[in-house]
Amino acid sequence: MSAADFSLAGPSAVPLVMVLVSLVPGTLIFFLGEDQVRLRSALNLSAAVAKLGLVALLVPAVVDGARPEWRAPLYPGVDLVLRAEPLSLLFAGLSAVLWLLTTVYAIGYLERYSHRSRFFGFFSLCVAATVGISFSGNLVTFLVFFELLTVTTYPLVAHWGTAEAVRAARLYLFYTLSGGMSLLAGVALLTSRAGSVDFEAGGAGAVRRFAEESPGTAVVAFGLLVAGLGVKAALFPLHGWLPRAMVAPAPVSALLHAVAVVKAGVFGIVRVVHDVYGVELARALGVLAPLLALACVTVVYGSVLALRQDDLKRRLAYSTVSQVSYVTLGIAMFSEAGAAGGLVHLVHQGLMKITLFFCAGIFAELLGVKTVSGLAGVGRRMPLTAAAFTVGALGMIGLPPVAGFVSKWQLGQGALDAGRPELLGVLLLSALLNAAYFLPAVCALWFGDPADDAPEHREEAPAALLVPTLTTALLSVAAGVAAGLPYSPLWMSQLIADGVYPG
Amino acid sequence: MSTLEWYLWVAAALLGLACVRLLLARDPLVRLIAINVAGSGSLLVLVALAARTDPPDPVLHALVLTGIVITVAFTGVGLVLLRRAEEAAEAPGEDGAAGNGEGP
Amino acid sequence: MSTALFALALLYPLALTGALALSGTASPRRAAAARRLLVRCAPPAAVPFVLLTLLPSAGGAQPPALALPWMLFGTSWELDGLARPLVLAGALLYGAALAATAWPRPAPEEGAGSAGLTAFLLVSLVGNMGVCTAADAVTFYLCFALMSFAAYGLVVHHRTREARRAGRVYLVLAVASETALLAALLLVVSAGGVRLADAPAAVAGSEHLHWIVGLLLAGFGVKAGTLPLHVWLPLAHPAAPAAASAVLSGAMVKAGIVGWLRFLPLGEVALEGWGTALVLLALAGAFLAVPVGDLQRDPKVVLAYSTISQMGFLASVVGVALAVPELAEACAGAAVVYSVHHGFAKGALFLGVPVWKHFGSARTAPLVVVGMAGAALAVAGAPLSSGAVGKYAAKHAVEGVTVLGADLTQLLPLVATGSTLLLLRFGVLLARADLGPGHRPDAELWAWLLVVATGIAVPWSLTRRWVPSADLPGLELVTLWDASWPILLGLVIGAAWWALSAREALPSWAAHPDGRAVSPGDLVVPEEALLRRARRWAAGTQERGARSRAAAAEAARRLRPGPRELDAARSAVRAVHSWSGSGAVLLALVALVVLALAVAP
Amino acid sequence: MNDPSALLGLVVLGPLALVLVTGVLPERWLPPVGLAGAAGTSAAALVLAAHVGRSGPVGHDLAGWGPPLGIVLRADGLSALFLALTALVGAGVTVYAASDRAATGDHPRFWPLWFAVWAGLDAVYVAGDLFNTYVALEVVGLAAVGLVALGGGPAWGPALRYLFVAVLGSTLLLVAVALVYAQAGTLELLAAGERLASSGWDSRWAAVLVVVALGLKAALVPMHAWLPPAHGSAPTAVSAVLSALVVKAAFFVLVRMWFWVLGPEPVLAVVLGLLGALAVLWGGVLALAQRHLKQVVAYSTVAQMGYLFLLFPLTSAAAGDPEVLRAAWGGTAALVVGHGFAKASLFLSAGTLKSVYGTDSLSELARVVRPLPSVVMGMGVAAVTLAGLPPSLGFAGKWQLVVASVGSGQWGWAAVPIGGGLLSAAYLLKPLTVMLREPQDRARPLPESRSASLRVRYAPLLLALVPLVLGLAGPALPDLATTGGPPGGGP
Repeated sequence: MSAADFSLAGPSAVPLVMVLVSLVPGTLIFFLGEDQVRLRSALNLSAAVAKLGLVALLVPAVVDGARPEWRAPLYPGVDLVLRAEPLSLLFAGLSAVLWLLTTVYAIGYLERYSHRSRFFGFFSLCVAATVGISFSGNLVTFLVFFELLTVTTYPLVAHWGTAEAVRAARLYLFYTLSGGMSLLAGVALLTSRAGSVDFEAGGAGAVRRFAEESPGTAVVAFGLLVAGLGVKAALFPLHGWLPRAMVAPAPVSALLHAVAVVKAGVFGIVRVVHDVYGVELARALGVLAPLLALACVTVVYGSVLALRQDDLKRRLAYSTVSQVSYVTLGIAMFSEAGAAGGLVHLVHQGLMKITLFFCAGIFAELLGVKTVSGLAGVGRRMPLTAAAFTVGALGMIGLPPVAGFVSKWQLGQGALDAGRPELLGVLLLSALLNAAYFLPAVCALWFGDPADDAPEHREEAPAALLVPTLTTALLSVAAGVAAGLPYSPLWMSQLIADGVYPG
Repeated sequence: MSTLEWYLWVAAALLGLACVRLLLARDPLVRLIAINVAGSGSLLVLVALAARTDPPDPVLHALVLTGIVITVAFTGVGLVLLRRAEEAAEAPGEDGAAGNGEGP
Repeated sequence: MSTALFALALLYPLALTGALALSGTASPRRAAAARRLLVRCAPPAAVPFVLLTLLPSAGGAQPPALALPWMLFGTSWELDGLARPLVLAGALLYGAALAATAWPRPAPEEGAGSAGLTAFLLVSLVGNMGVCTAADAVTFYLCFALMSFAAYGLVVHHRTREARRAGRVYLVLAVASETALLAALLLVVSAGGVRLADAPAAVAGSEHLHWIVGLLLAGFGVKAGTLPLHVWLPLAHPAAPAAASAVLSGAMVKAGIVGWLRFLPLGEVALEGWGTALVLLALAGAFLAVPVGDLQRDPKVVLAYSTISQMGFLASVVGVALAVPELAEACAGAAVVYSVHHGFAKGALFLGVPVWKHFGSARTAPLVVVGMAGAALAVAGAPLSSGAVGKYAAKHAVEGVTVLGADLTQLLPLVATGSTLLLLRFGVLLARADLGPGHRPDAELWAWLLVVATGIAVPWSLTRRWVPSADLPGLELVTLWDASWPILLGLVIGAAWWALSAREALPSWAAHPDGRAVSPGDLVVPEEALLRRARRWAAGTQERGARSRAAAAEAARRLRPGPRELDAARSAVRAVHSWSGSGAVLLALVALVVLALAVAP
Repeated sequence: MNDPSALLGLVVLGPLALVLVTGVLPERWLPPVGLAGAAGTSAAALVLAAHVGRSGPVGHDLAGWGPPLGIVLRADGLSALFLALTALVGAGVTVYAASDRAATGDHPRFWPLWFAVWAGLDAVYVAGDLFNTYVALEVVGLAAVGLVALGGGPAWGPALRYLFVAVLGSTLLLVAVALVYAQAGTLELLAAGERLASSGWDSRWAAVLVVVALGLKAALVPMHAWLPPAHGSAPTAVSAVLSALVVKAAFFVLVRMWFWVLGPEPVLAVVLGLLGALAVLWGGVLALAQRHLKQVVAYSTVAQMGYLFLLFPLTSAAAGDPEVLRAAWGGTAALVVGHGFAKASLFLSAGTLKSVYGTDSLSELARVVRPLPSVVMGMGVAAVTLAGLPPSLGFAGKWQLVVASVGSGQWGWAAVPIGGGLLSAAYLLKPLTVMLREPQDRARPLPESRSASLRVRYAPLLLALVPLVLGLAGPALPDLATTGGPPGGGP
């Protein structure tokens, strides 16, 4: 491990270190005793901070064009490639920030419960897989880490061990494994015909040649890839597992929805459309239109179903199903502004949705409030948590100055640039539906009169739960207000989108 | 058809019939006997093959001897196991889930 | 210097609101003290805005502006000719409203509640002023959203059942208007109108012109209370505290007009169809509001309908500007002047309601009566009052325009008659209302007096100096008569009405109107009934869906193999796995393979 | 010891010597001696394998006697792979057996029988000629029957059935060897292969005999019924060895005969492929239906063996394309090694649970309040390899098989590893959820009847981790498997 290995250009071990930073503590934590809380927390937090520092170190270098890459032979004819690109830093940055905050939250949340070493071990492995996904340089590496994510999230969903949790976890595993099957078939088909597919900004050359020879097989491969990724990205027919997985503890729901799983699926779709096929080829093959239609259906379907759920976490789950498809919508729109909007929403939705889940966790854990109707008058008893929930909710609706507005405005412009005003209609319909299921909750929170037996005194959540919640709420507002600053999520997304759409 | 081919066909028929009987027999003792018949059938094939050259091929004869040794060894072990299996089947209380080899 | 003042003006109220919110985290005792202090220094928040407008901008000096390129997509504000008068009027009104709620010595019965009210007032102040001075589409939308949602806080302040219902109606319409506006602004921006200055030209040139104009009319129509979208006004005003409804009617409603003046392609392209439709709707709103308003029992609802009627008048002027591009310049000036006048007059009336209740009986009674009468006369457009300025400018701007054959300049004065009738009803209701215990004169009174005084002086002076396109009414006899005959007509009708009802000649619902004939918010009642039926139907389909799913699950359960089938399967497997069973299968397989090999080449 | 050819002899004669030693020693000395012997043998095997990996196949005529009568020992890439697998898994199981008497059926004769099996296995892998292969296979068969019988009363029936299968297999193999000798005139593997290829002899019937004989011993589907009762009722260490190693010896001999001696037979290859696919399906479905943990693991063996038989159709369809051949051989090698380790680990875990809680019935195990965390983790990690999830060898094998089948244009075979992965995940998930789930009725918790020592609790986890790490070993495995590849059929 000479110093040259840590250079920021060409072959270097930095991306590998990024993955190991959460892999090593993860494996160590498994062997810690249940009561070694301080050691485990120290290990976890130091790893999270280290990862955050590394991402911060990498961002300026990568933006200036450096592409540190680590390559090792994996299977015959295929390499394990980890490469740092702006897109990977966008996703890795999001998961690094939210991993730190979710760890703090989880430490506070699971204080009175058992199996914590198992939880934090798998939690770190999960983030290692997520970072592996974001840094993967070719399709096979992406597939390896994508399946690793499935394996490591199963025990988290089944963490409580109740019959319902185990059943939900089994359904989750069934969905994601069959998704993995379809993805494996697609990747194998592409790799065997077009060679080891490395990600290139405008789409891999080998894939373009392969698509010219046999467009039919290329479309089949695209279908297999998107079907496999669609399960985790909760696209319309494949989203069944997400609401059922709400049985997991709040930090896991936060992880599933905002940090890792759903984002990995959508990130995969971005990779396939942008860096494997390239946008022009995807359009030429005519695969963008069905993807766009599917995204529109999911956007509206998710919102409509969210309207009918009274359980708070299930409503948030269906809202995620809808919101995540904004990203797919942006990507499939075939316009630079739309792509930037989709990418920035990947980050903004993460920040806002994790705030909402943290609040839902606090409401459920301290007040025992699990339904939206139960939120009446909670604002007076927990003003700070309620404020965070309000910021998240207003952001989801897309009201300035919270981050949600920025991505919705960008997507709107993208839709008009692409000459598809009807997409703007879909976006606004979804925004109306979002308002329909979030505003009553916010109004009940602040202006509703509490149930008569509910105590009146203020009882804020303990710091370990409250601080992460407020931080993510502030981040959501900051990402919106300071959207113009360099290195802001919007700035990075526009940089990436500019790379994808030549000229 | 020369005598060599005649013996080859007889041996093959013997081996085939013994195998069918072995596979379809329900009683373990019948199977044990069928094994020996099949063994001798296979050895007859070897002897017939050896007899093609004059003097007969010593290597094949060595194979025949080994074949005999192995069949005898297996038959011995088989008989001991047969006895123990029947004792186990009679003795109640054993959770003979696997029973006398008929288990699923 | 002007940018610093602009930043201070925007930041000070937000800082105060933030402090008010954070003060909640301290211990209850310290929090209450901190809140009282913060509320005390809320009213001066309006001062920076007033100073901003009074900055000497003579000699083409760059108008005061503020640009934050790093915020959102680059936010920028600029105090241009159109914004200046409105900001001045709005700031004064907000200042008075804040003073009325914050400074009175014996805190009114809400007590701690006033902190929440002050916070929402401050936020809506920033939002409102931001809307007037926004220089690009994103900032406009940001401030418009800020103002709309802060207003919700004002409407549901008392948390009574009516307040919550008014809040719900307001919210639904506000969200709808936000969505329509977002679509319109996106279309405008994609047509190239990022900066508001070149928005009208961009809209005129865009191929989605009709979509944009339709969305703008609907989006801002909700705020400006034009006919079908006005239902929230009569519900919101009685529910909100007096100071809040003063601000709502006085300043926030004007945001709709500002939006139209900024974005609609006035003077760029002649839109006959849209213009005429807007004028018709506006006039219908102006005239229909009068009978409905007269049948109400709550003075604030009457005032609300008067606002709807006055905003109808304003909307018709904008409609004319839309239809006839040549008159656009004059109409815009007239609209601004009229907005300023209406802001002061209606604000004074709304603030006057509690003032009359607290000071109507004591020594200050005559002062209050004179003030209220003056404000009422201004609303009706009496000569020498600010109303005259507004109406004259409007009438002069729409010279010679006929709609469906009727000459507009004849119709507009009739609106004055309607207002007179409404204000008579308001006066009667106030007179009959029982007065509370006399208060010693305090900030509430002085704030009200400030609004009445500025209401008289400011419109005259700022029209001459800041709005060149609108000209002032002279003192000749003919203009005086033009201003006063509608009022006299209104008085005559009022007197006749009073006489008839005294002799029981009128049907009871007309004689003693008690608000039941047409309940406030007229159209909303049938709409809510429709909504309830839709919700019941949806619940029905959901429940039917649940029943059918349960039936399907039941059928599936019967299909699944029961214990009998399982045992059969298990014994079958055991048979195949027995020695002879598997032997037979093996033999069959070998036979097949041998056959295949024999056949194969 | 530096002379590799001496290692060839040591690898076979070492364990044979140990058979005698452990047969004689009093019971107290058996575990330590066993451990030392296992360490020595596996070290020799690993050194040999490394040597072959570095510098290609090694040959040696035992005691200087030439081919017609002497015993020729030869180790190429494939045998090195199987030797290494046997060494590592054997050592792991021996450590486990030495620390837990129950695992050896509580019978001192476990050790001699176990070393006899080990010697037989090594002999099969390094045998250079057909006759030695046959004899070595019989030694393994007989010792294995003995080992199964150690399981006491319930194991005698299955042991008897296993004996019949072994004998039938050996008889048919003997006839096949005789036919080959009659045609080729020599028993030496490579020479016989060349002569048969050159003489253009129609080897179809000999191939059928070999397939049936070795299919019986390798429990290929219609001939699999003997395996679950035998492996299920045998003691823990025995069932681990049988499933992980003994079954693979038969597969090894089939591969030797198929590629080195008889030459590929296209029609029969397709039949083998179909039987493999049927095995994956049938084994999986039955594993799902089982109510006892050891039976689930036993049927999982039947299912996982199915994957290996895809090698034949893929190589015969490859028509010499080196890319596809390399992927097929690499995939099969990865699956063989991955399955070896994972299956041994799973059986040891099941054994530990049975010895600690006294039962392996899933409904009873559900009443366990706090299952041993390391054992559950071991089962989880083993399940990852068996289900073919990254980064395990299972996934590497699955990936290469899919690439081979897509590359050779026969998409159908790709469905077997892909679908099989899901099915194995399903039947491995059942016992895992029983362990992960909080017990419903806390009133009747299942007590821990015996405490398990540290080695017993962590051995399964260590064995399961090896294929996980090897998964990232890159092209090391495929290269080893294909050094000194078969004449026509190799890359």
